[in-house]
Amino acid sequence: MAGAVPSLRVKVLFFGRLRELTGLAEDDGELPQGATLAQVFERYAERYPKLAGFRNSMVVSRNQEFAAWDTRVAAGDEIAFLPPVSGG
Amino acid sequence: MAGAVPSLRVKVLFFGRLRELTGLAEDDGELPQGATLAQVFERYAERYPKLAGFRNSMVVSRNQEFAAWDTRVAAGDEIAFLPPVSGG
Amino acid sequence: MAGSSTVKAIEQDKIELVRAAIDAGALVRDVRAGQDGAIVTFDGFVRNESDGRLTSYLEYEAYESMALGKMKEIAAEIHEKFAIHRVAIVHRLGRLEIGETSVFIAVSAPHRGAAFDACRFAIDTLKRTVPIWKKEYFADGAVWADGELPPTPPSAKSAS
Amino acid sequence: MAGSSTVKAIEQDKIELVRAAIDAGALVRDVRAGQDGAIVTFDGFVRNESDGRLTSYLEYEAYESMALGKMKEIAAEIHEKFAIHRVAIVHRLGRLEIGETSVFIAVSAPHRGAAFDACRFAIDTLKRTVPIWKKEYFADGAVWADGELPPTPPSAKSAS
Repeated sequence: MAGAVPSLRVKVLFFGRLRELTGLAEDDGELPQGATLAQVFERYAERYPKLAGFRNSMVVSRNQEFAAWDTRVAAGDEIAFLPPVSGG
Repeated sequence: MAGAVPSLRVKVLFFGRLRELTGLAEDDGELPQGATLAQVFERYAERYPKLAGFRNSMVVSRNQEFAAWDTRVAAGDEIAFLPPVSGG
Repeated sequence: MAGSSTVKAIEQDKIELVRAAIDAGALVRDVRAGQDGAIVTFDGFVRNESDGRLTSYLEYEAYESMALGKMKEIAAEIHEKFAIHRVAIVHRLGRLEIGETSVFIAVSAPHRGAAFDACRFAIDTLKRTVPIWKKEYFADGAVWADGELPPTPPSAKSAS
Repeated sequence: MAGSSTVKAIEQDKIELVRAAIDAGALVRDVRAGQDGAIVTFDGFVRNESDGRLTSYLEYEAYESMALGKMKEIAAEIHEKFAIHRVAIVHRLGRLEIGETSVFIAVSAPHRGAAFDACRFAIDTLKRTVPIWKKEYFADGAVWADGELPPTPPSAKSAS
């Protein structure tokens, strides 16, 4: 990723079954400028193929607000992948 | 009331402002056979004229069930005159 | 809901008129059981004002035997209408100070919707149909609270 | 509701994630005040079964900072929507045994309708939008509970 396209660093969090699946609670990600949340997800789905199947049964948050998948990330963002919530 | 028409005895109860108005919590009433709850009330309204004005802002019960005013009383009935309820 | 389970449920209910302080915590424990997941409670207590006038205290009186009967009818009705487990309905009588609980209702159920619906139905119905009366005492006098006229059968003739 | 009174009300609210047992009685006392007349509470606790399987215990985890933020948003929203006074919303995390309270909500208000509506809105919204997850442990294994997908903005393009 280093090279022609400038990159940015973000924090990526996984919860619930997604955390179990990846074995990863928190990761420091480096992404190309202009990347969307969907592209962040695809990166991890490549690394953890089982993740891909959960794409339609999860949501994503950016800086602790639920976000659309086509939202562009910015340097320093806190991004989290969240399975269906079941509190209460 | 004694005489040609056979009579029956009932218990009559007053609650809330009706009790205060009559100064009467409980009374033993003697009524002609066939009397209705409306007639029982009229009896007391004659004795306590201030009662009459409450006729449309009260309900009556017979043996602890709310009752229609044209219900006929029977010997031994427990009749109660009840202002609008305000529990809770 | 089968008849026997309804009867059993009603036997476990706690329907009372009391003259001492109501112990809400104990009533919640009474309705709580392992097959439930939700308890909704309603706690009605004495406000410090009524229509802008400062209240000193209240006095509640009841047609006690009929009031208890009507409260039991409410419990039976919510068991029939809603998928609930246990019910506590307790009303206090006599003199009550500001902040003291006059009525406490607790309903347990496997799921929250039924518990909310039943608890609300219970207090709404209690306020319309249970023969209890509240007198409000102010610094300069006392008044009987405005209340609601319970629904009554329209005519004995049409009923028979 | 004026801005200043809303802010004041929210400062008095109790919105927490905890790891120890929830003290419902203390939370009810926190929301209780003289100008109120009604408190409605919701107590959600661990059932002994799930879809017919006997539960051993549960574990709750949360995206804690976001969950707390979403719980505070719920409190702010019910202050705006309903004529209520104070709110407590507390969710427990970690391991919970059968019968233990996982979430407790208390809402005080001058009148009961608002307290019921706000309490129900709060728990319904919490279950849809607060990032907390429940894992159910049985004698023969564990599963993540079925949950709800929080609503999300449809597209960043239309939003900007």
